[in-house]
Amino acid sequence: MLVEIFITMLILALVAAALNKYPKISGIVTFFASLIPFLVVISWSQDIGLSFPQFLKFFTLEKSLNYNIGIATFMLKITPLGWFFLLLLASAFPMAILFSITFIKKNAGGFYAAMITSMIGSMGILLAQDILSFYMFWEIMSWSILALVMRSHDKKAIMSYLSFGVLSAMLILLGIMLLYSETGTFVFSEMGFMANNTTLIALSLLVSGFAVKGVLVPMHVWAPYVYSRSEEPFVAFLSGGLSKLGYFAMILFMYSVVGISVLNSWGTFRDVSIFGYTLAFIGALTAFIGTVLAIMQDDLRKLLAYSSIGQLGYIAIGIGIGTPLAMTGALFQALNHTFFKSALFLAAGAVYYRTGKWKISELGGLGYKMPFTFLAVLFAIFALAGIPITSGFAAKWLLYEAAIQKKFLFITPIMLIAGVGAFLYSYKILYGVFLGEPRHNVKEAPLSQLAAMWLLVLPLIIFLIFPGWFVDLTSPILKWYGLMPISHTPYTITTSLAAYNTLAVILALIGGLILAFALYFSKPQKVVPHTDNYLAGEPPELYEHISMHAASKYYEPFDEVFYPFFKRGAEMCWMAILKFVKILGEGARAIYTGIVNDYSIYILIFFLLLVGWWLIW
Amino acid sequence: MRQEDWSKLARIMSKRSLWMVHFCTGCGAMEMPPVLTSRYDMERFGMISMATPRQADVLLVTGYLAVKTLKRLVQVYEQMRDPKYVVGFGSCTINGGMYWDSYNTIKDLSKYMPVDIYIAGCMPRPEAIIDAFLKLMDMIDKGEATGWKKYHKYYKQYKRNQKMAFSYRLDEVKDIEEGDGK
Amino acid sequence: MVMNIITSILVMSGMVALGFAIGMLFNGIARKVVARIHNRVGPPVYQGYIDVFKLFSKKTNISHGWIFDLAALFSVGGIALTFLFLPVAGVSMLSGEGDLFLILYLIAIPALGFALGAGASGNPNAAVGMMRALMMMLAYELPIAMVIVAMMVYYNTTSLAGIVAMQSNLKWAIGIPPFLIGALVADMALQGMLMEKPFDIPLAPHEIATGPLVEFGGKHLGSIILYKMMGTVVETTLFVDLFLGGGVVLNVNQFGWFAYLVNFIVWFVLILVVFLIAVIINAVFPRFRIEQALKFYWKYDALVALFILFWIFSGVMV
Amino acid sequence: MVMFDVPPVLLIAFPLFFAFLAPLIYYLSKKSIKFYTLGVLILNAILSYFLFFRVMDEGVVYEQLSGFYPPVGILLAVGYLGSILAMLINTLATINYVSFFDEKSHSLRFSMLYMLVTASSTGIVVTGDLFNMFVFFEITAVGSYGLLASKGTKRSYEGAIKYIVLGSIGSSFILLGIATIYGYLKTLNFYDIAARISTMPIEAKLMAFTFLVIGIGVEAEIFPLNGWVPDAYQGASSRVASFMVLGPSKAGIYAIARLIFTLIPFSDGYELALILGALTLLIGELAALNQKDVKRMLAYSSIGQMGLILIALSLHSQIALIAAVFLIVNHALAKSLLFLGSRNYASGILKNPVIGASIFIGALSIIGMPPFPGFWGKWYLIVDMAHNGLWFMISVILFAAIVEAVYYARFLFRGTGNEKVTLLPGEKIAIISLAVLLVIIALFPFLLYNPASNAATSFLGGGP
Repeated sequence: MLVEIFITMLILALVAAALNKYPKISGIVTFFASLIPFLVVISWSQDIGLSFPQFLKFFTLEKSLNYNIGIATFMLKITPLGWFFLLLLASAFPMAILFSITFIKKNAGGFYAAMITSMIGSMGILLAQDILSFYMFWEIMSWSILALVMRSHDKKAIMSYLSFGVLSAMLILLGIMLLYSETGTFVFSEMGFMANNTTLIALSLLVSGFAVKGVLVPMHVWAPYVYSRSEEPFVAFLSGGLSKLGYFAMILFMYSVVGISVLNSWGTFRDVSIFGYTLAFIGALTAFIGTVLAIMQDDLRKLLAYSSIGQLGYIAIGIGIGTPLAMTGALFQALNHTFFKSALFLAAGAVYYRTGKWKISELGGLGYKMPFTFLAVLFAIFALAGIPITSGFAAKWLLYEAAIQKKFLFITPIMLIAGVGAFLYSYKILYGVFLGEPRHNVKEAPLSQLAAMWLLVLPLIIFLIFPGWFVDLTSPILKWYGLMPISHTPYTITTSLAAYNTLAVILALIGGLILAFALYFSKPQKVVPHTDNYLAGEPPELYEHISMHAASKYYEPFDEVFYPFFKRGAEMCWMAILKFVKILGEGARAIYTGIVNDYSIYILIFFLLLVGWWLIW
Repeated sequence: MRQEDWSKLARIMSKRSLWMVHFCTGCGAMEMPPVLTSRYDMERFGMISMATPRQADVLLVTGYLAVKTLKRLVQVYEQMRDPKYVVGFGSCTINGGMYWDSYNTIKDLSKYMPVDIYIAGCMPRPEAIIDAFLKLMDMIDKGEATGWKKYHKYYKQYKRNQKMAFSYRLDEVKDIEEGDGK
Repeated sequence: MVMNIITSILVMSGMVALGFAIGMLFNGIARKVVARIHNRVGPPVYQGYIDVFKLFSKKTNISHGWIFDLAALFSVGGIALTFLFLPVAGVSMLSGEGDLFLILYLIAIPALGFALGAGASGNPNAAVGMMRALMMMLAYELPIAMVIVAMMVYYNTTSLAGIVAMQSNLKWAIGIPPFLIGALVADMALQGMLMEKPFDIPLAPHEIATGPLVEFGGKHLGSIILYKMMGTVVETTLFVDLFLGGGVVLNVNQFGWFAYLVNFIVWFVLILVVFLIAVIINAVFPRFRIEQALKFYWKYDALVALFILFWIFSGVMV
Repeated sequence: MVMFDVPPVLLIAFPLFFAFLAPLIYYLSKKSIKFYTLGVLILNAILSYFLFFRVMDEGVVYEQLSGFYPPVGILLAVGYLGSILAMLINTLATINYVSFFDEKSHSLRFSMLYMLVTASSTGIVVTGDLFNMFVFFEITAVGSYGLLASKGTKRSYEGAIKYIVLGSIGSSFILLGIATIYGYLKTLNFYDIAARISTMPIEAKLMAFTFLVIGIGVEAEIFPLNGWVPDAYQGASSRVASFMVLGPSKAGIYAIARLIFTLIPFSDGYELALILGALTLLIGELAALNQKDVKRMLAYSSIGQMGLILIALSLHSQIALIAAVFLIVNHALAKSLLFLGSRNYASGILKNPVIGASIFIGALSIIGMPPFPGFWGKWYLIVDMAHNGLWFMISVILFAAIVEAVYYARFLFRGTGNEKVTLLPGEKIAIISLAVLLVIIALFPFLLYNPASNAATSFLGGGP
């Protein structure tokens, strides 16, 4: 059955590619194909021990499958961890496709085919039970992304993606080869580890390879280019969905394959393994750096790219700490990030679809023109900044709690300040794009795009009120790792340090709003156009030719303060390495002088060398 | 009846917190600092000067007004929220003062917007200013300071006068007069 | 059960009303104190009530559309919400339901609503003011976050009510050497939080016409001013809860209603003192530029906070 | 399975015979010459299939020519690898010939040379006799000179002449090696030599080995001996270059394999091959990194691939040899695809989805992305290295792969450009069919795996 599903999706991908001439039809076909993984993951819900109702069982699927391709056997099996991440991807994927039905015009067939292929690869990764199939599906995912990146026609994007993709592939390959030579088997479950340095090196290589996908500093260099040059639906899926695969793989290899005991045997700090602590620290650093760089951007997509770098850092923190609290927080953050970041990228796409502009300083005042897009973005940004009006806060709260529980005195303030920095760029998006002076007379986004955005925002609101449901979702994973699920009711989470009651927050907010309404509607009001603004008494008609939108160089003082520290980034280091390799390449090219005499002399020298060798030997 | 009491209470309150936007055109502004600062502390009556007309109740016009300035002044006045009061400061706002024969200054401010109270003198002493504000306060208390209502009532005429002031050429003026006649 | 809910709702609404009342009073007191320092008479202490009443009694109110109105709603509603999650004089209304992190994020709700309204007005001054306000926030959050984390680790709880409970019987945090310094750091941060000079950069009336407030008037301005006044109470109370034991001097179980009375008086005096310190600094200082403020907080204030962190770190190092 | 037991000699005799018959056809009708050639090639390809299946059924096929018994007479010995390569060369030569179809001046000489080179390269992989191999090498070389020069531009002549010089040096070295061996053993039969090589004095053995390595290395594009490669490939037309990649170079690498496995197997030989392979790989990839001209870049890249194959051979273990077979096939398919596409690199994916996808697949396969054959090659190679714990070599290979990715990224980026360079329909057909072959091997890798494992076993056993 599973094989049939893979094959069906492949066939649908070919169909979509064949319908290249008719973008809309091809998109609809792909949309139906994209629903398959979601039905699959829902059908599996009972097999991993969740009490989902029976009628949600669309397919009867085997839990594990060994598929022999003649020279190797793919071992696929559904695990709670894989199920959870598959849920994230499978729910973000259809939205991206739904959005692109109206968005993608040119050469849509190739786009949809590549999207489905990347989804197939991701499903394979999440189900893989042995190294070979893991690596194979990983690369399939990776190059189908490459195919999508190539549509951007952008040199920097393509080159940085392919180089970093292959770099990560090679790191992973080296790592798994080390593991293989250590254990002599390809199957995860048969790998028994002793804690020696080989395993440590292998794990470090693997994690740094996965860090490329889940953009962690200093492997994040490719992301801003790719995120900011490619088509929005794809970027939404890449940032929202596929970047999670890196973190899935980290959890898989750190906690399932190698195991917490081995991690701890390399030394612990406040009974968190040093390895995990390092990862957590890198995560905190990523969160901070991504945030600061996001504040400095003016291109909407670049800003979102850096912000997603910053938000993904939190997941790494949770994975690194690795307590039940931290794990739940990391998974929760992963879920939130999937939904709000996809929604934000799609909204950016919708704005572009209507206005044809990317620069924040050139947009403005769309809030009244595209109210529903604005509201979707508002909720997504609440989730991003962790305002307790969406579920975004609960995740960050769990991570803070976990860090305090372990008495991490230096990671927590960095997390907090990164969280505050998120307010800054969030407001930059809100003001620069949706508030301020209306400069574009545009319609609201098309219905399909709105539907995609709102369906992505909805879970954020649901999990705000019932974070306990989310904890129920993750409890199989924690059980699977032998961790204790954190204590909770549908709307409260209790830790050893404090409790968080979402219902109280909501009710109190409602009460406060009632009070405010009572004050507010005491008086009538009249609405004036934005041109009727106080500008030291200048009549507005004198300002027709001048923009009153202050969004260009919005945080200029901030940039002035921070630019000196971020002038020399990770990118420069990578460029220096590349330059060095290019110098080597020049040397290699210098060998081929193109003069035949030299070549003959090479042969002679070679002959003499060989003879010399024999003589010595 | 209750509405009466309510508006009376409102009048009492608003007379005790007059926020003024200080439209400083001429030399008259010289006299404001002593009024604001520790010599004759104006804040003891709850008066402070605000930065924008949106927040202000009193428009204080200190000194002469060129035509261009008037344009801005009208803009500021219309951006204020009702109830709002205008204080003409110095003889320039009454009859042009020492600019009485200038070709591009406004002679009589009350032609262009309802002035609730004038302060005579070139230039008036701080005591006079304080006195004027106190008078304005009990005018508000009695409900006599109704300039903003007048502005709504005779809006067309005020606009016409303003247009005539802004227009440079005689034929424009004629057009406006005829247009108003019809 | 139902009675409990009703009584608690009544208590909470009473506390919120009290909070607003105290906020308006503080406004008057501050103006009076500043006037005295300037050797003026100054307005009566009840000036705050008059201003708010006047603003809400304006005849016409000019709005810039529904996003602009969000400001009024979210600022008042959000600040009341935040106040409910603080333990006030030992009365923990909802502070059992959330913790310090929640409060730190709840304070952002009114600020964000306010920011939405200011941005929606489309006035460049408002945008510049919001930029400055957010950068101020980033600036002073770093030291105060460090101090708060240090306290959480020291008291091994993240709940503010827990921290207050640990300081009962006058074992105030300010008595502990690292947190004495921490209190100074946090007071500097408080200066920025309350937007008093030298950190009143966001609404600099003479540069950018009161920044975000430029388009607000009438009831909108009334709501915002209510938010600012309540904000002073919330922030000073946060400070008092963190460092001065939340003003709890008598044990409620021991003395009953009398204890409540005394605690409330002590709490009021403490927040007044904390507030007056800020006001007095405000009265005698000029204004920083924004990048100067950022550098001040991130260089000097944060360095001291880092020192405190190391101090605590050496303490809890195992 | 097998229709009739096709004698291996047919594979060589057919095209040779028809090649020399070609002038007659040309004389009869100028038009039909290309169809004639195509027909001959297809026939040959079919024969090679039969031969392949025959070998698969009944193992190694020996055939002695001209009545004399070996070691005196000439022996043809078609092993598994030989049959695979024969099939590969003939099939790809046929496909590649399609791309020449609508050549304006489609001359007689060209067809003859094409058939000659195909025949002789096939001969190299099916022969069991050293001197015979040398003869075929000569024919291949001479034909290649002609083909490389056939474009008629200054650059092509330049490249061809360089090849002539180096090639003749190489041939003379081969001849020297053969002379050395013959002088001592009085035989030229592979198996005879392999059996009695130990009786040779060690110096002579080493000298013979040296001579042969240098001589064959020139054909097989091994590092210090491959100076002709960039210029020749750059000068030649893209289609000839792709033919060179799939034909003579593969024959050369096969000859190297025969040399170090069958003929003179000894440990230092493997060591030498490993070092040479690593050098060739690194130098090739690094030189390609900064290369602007696409054909030259591909030439350097194919040098690197040769190095990779040589490394795989030098490990002389079952898995490594399977890897070598995968790499050879992958290189022959993908690199000739890329060479064919290199005329079209300027227009690309978005201009022409099908061609673009094919070129994309080719590049992926060369970089070694799964599930394409290149991946299996690298995978088995690295697995075997992990067995032997050659971590340094592994990191060298991975580093080379990253460098490869960087310049193929540039190649692909150019592929998204907008210049309009139209392909001839023949070229399109060739490219697409090559891509299809790649995809087939990707989907059913065991098609190649089982013969490859047989080949590995027989090679390790000293057989062909």
